[in-house]
Amino acid sequence: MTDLATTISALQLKNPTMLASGIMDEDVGSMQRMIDCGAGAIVTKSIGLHPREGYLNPTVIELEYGILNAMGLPNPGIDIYGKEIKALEKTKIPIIGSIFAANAKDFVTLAIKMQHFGANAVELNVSCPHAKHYGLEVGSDASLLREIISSIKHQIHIPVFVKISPNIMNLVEVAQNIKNAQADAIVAINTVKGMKIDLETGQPILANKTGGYSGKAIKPIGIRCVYDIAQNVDIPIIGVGGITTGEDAIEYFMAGASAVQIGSAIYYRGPEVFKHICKEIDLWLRKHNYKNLYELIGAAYL
Amino acid sequence: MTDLATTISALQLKNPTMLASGIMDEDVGSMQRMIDCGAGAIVTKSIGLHPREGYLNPTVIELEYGILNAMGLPNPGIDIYGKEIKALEKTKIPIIGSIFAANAKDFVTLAIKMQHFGANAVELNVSCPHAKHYGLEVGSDASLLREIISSIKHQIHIPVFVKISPNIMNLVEVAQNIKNAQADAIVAINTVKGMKIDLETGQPILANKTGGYSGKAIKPIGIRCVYDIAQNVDIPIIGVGGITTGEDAIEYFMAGASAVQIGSAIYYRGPEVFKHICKEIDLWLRKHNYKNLYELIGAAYL
Amino acid sequence: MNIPTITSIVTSFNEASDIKTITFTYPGDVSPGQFFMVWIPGVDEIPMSVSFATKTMKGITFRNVGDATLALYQLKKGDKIGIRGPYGNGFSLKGKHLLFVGGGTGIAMLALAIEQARKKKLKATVIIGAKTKNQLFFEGRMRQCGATVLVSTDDGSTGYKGYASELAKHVLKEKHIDAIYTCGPEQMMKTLLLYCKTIPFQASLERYMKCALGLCGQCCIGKGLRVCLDGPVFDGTVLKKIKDFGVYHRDASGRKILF
Amino acid sequence: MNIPTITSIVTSFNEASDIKTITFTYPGDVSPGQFFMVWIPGVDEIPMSVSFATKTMKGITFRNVGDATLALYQLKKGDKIGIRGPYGNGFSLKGKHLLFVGGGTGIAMLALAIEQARKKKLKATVIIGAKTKNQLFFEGRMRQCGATVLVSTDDGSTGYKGYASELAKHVLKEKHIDAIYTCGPEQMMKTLLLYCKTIPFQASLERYMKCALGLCGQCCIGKGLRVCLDGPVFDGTVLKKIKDFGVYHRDASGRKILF
Ligand SMILES: Cc1cc2nc3c(=O)[nH]c(=O)nc-3n(C[C@H](O)[C@H](O)[C@H](O)COP(=O)(O)OP(=O)(O)OC[C@H]3O[C@@H](n4cnc5c(N)ncnc54)[C@H](O)[C@@H]3O)c2cc1C
Ligand SMILES: Cc1cc2nc3c(=O)[nH]c(=O)nc-3n(C[C@H](O)[C@H](O)[C@H](O)COP(=O)(O)OP(=O)(O)OC[C@H]3O[C@@H](n4cnc5c(N)ncnc54)[C@H](O)[C@@H]3O)c2cc1C
Ligand SMILES: Cc1cc2nc3c(=O)[nH]c(=O)nc-3n(C[C@H](O)[C@H](O)[C@H](O)COP(=O)(O)O)c2cc1C
Ligand SMILES: Cc1cc2nc3c(=O)[nH]c(=O)nc-3n(C[C@H](O)[C@H](O)[C@H](O)COP(=O)(O)O)c2cc1C
Ligand code: FES
Ligand code: FES
Repeated sequence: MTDLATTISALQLKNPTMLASGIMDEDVGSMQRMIDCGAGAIVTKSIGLHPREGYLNPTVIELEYGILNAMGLPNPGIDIYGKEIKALEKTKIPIIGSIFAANAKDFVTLAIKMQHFGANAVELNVSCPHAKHYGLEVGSDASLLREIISSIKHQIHIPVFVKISPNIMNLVEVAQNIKNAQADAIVAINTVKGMKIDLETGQPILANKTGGYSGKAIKPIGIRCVYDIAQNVDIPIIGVGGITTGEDAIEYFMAGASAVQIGSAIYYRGPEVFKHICKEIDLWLRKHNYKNLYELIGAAYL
Repeated sequence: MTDLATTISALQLKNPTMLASGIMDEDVGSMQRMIDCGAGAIVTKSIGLHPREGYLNPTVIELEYGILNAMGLPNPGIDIYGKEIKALEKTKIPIIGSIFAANAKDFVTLAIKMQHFGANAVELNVSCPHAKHYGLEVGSDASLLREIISSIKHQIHIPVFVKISPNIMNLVEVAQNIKNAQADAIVAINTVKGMKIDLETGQPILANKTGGYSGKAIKPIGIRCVYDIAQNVDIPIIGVGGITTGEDAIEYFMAGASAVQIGSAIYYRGPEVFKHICKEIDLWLRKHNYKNLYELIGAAYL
Repeated sequence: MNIPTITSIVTSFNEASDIKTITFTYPGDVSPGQFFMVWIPGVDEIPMSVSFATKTMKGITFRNVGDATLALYQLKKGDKIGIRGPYGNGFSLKGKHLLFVGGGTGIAMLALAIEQARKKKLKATVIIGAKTKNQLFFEGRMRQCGATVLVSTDDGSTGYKGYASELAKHVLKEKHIDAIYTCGPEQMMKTLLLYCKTIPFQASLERYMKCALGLCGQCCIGKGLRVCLDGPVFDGTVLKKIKDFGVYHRDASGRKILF
Repeated sequence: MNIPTITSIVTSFNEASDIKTITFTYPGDVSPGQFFMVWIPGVDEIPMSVSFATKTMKGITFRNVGDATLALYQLKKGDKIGIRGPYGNGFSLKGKHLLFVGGGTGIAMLALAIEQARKKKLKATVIIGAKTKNQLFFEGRMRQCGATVLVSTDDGSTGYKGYASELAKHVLKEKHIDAIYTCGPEQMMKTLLLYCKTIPFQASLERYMKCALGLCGQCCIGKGLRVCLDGPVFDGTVLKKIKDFGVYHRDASGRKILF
């Protein structure tokens, strides 16, 4: 094996494959399974202050070339979810607490609790494309976003990651703004706004009508976002979007990502996808005479 | 055959399949072939004031689930291109002149010339994702866009369509802005920003590095754009993005499009794609007891 | 693509008080124990075991317990629903004399397995448990396929008075049973698992489901076992290690709800 | 996916003044007359006829005329280029005695067709035309496969003095030719088409290419015939109806350029 270790801010990862937020991370058991399947880090589902049921079904469907979902940020609330994180206390794999809120005060409360429950970093979900008041509304308001990040940075000592959306125009500006507010890394990308209409009934299939598009089809969109940020802003990047194979991950590293997150590929290849991808990365590195990942990061623009 | 006729503002189309801008519309011959293959209307490639060579190759590649291009708006300039349009004088199919520029004055000049050369409408390309100063920079500047549209509307009598990008956040606002400025229709969507990196060389394959993603993979993105606009803004919409079959077109009609444009599918199914799609629409309408297209438009939100 | 296919109701039949079977055109093979995601446009999409299957037609049998099942209950011939699936693993039938224990609507998801066992000429003893007489269903259908059918009701209005698991305990004492298959209230199934000791045991679980694709994690039990994909049928050996089993499930928000 | 596959140069060989053949590993079948899109990372991607082909190896032969061909010219063994294709239709060889007329680098794209004709035991007369003696290439290779090779140079430095098309005119008078295949300067090919009257004729055209996928429309002639997909080889009957043929092509911006 080549050395698959990577670093994002203060976090050391034994391998660069992280579980993406919102997938197989409802409880300690599922997260433990993903760890056993080789994930190098776990991002929890996005957690808010209070319990939310999310939208009615259909919440997830598979399209021709990707997955479409509108879960509506279901979660049991930070206090209940805290127990799931605490139960992971003994794991050596970094646990990153994803949180969402509509304002800085709530974000700070959530971040403090996440740190208290044992999370090794927090990931701010300011990019959910289908949850009103949360998500994109927050991520596209530059001054609000700056306020949220700075407030959190003043209150906790674990790293703060910000997950952004491909649905914004001025991506590089937003990334610079995030960097200026002292965030420790950017996670790109969240899902792309999308919709599927059933022809027989004439109805959008998702109960929420619009949803977020993920999986294989969105990889070229994620790659360009990571590349554009990496080239213009000096901040670690975690790449997400359509990563299904080791080669997909390598494309993200070359674009400038220091680690990757994997979501929809669990549907395509099962939970063992983490092991598979690590093996494929290792094979590729060896075939191409690389000794470690670091040599690869940003190869496309350096 | 059911009645496939449709109307967009003053334009009467015998069928709703239009050739999308930038594909097989370099000269009168190609456009004539698309007409012979059944296109209900032709959009010219985007034309500027002066000749432009565009970017070096690679300018177009096929990805797993779509096409990625960065042509760089190559065109011979409006005066030379005018001859190609004039040569189409005798056709009964509407010819829509696509134009791009960086400011209102140039847009007006182009629009007046297009009308003079015989175009039946103009389509403002304010959404090219990879041409600096033109394209997206224009489309995301609300007051500039308003100024451009109003100025043109004061100077020509043929309808004015505005082609927008899925890469903007506040899609509905932009659409409302376009409607308020008296544009006659919105064309949605142009390509989605994307990139492909070659793993062996570590280089983005397109000479321009980033490009526009089109074809099958982007259909869910286009559908949601059309739906969101149709539901919120009272303006005719022409749907584009990933349309490859009659069923894809029907999904766009249900989302609220009055006509569709077809680009990448010429790669997937050849120039005969117009005839194929019309036949498939007809079959579907008959199977579902529709007499004409109008009954279908907006079915998903009405 | 894994999206609902629209089909229309062919028959709708009252099985018992508040319980109906609806059938619809939906071609393809199904393993007994698998389920569909049933979309009622504008209402909800819910998991439903396949209770009836021919090459071209399928059916589901359900109790009217809430919005979605009420909507299904009211559907008439020709009305449209969307179906995706079948999902899940289904039962694996092993041995010569099999005991099936269905509590409540549980018999709906066992029915195809029982008929399959009979087609394979296996001996099938079936216990159908219900709260009361007028909630019993599938008794006739199960007899028709040649199974030995025993009935229990909580109130003794017909058959054995008491829980289906208690009746099963008696059967286990009297007959040599090679394997047990069950679906019903989870505490009943848990009790049954205690009774069956070394006899192979498979139980079908119900959990709140969203994707049914093994992706969202909503339906997980134990160490990330996805009821929608790794289940809904689990072996007794697996269930014994899962502390959730018979203790709690989770609601749509992920909160634990004790049974 | 239709993206360049990276491969490395295996051999680079000087054919004549400013003309090289490079070979590289690239498996798959090719029809004589097809072309590749050759990506020189950081420089350009250009169309190049396949001039050499085995099951696993392919080659191209080109004149150094600009940025991209210069970059190709300077490549050494082991250097990387990207290849996609093969694209286009290729020739269809019909008849017993075939005449091939290659002007300039045109012989590069005819070479495989000539070798194929000889493999099929057809009689092949080949005219290689060049401006001057030191630009001639493939004479030996063509003789080796058993073709009758005639040479013309504009300056008479070797062989027939004059255009290849004029030499062809003589051949047509003397021999019974069943079909003519040509590649070279378009006016030469146009002249040749005039000479050949009713004899079946196929010419390979060059147009500025971008996608090579039949999508962008950059390479169109006549009524939207895509040289990259519907060509590059066209029948004389088609070419006679195309007013662009031998008259103009278009540059990267789409402006007409007279030949
Ligand atoms: C694999 C599987 C197979 C099933 N097969 C059958 C069957 O054959 N017959 C039958 O009558 N019932 C079956 N159920 C249960 C059935 O899905 C619920 O009764 C139904 O979802 C209730 O929906 P509602 O809107 O009518 O009720 P609600 O008022 O929404 O809720 C009533 C109960 O149903 C549960 N429920 C609601 N939505 C879901 C959901 N998406 N996933 C799981 N549970 C849900 C709730 O947790 C609640 O406890 C099955 C469940 C699962 C998981
Ligand atoms: C189907 C086809 C097969 C060809 N086969 C051969 C061959 O076997 N051997 C050979 O020497 N040449 C061949 N050519 C011509 C070759 O592609 C050009 O000589 C080459 O592109 C020049 O590139 P450059 O950057 O070196 O020159 P530049 O300085 O860029 O231009 C020189 C000339 O090449 C043309 N050219 C540049 N780029 C392209 C392009 N993308 N597509 C088409 N023409 C272009 C220009 O129009 C110009 O006239 C073929 C062309 C086509 C269309
Ligand atoms: C079912 C589902 C649920 C998701 N939930 C969340 C979430 O709660 N928070 C979040 O930040 N992203 C969420 N996402 C987005 C993913 O984390 C990821 O950014 C996206 O799916 C792209 O990666 P992929 O193509 O690997 O799936 C969800 C995605 C899916 C498919
Ligand atoms: C090769 C290529 C060139 C294009 N050129 C233009 C253009 O000049 N102007 C424009 O408005 N759109 C241009 N587009 C975008 C298309 O018109 C269309 O909006 C997009 O491709 C989505 O449709 P599709 O999926 O059917 O291809 C181009 C697309 C492609 C693939
Ligand atoms: S319902 Fe989503 S994983 Fe089972
Ligand atoms: S090069 Fe694009 S159509 Fe031929």
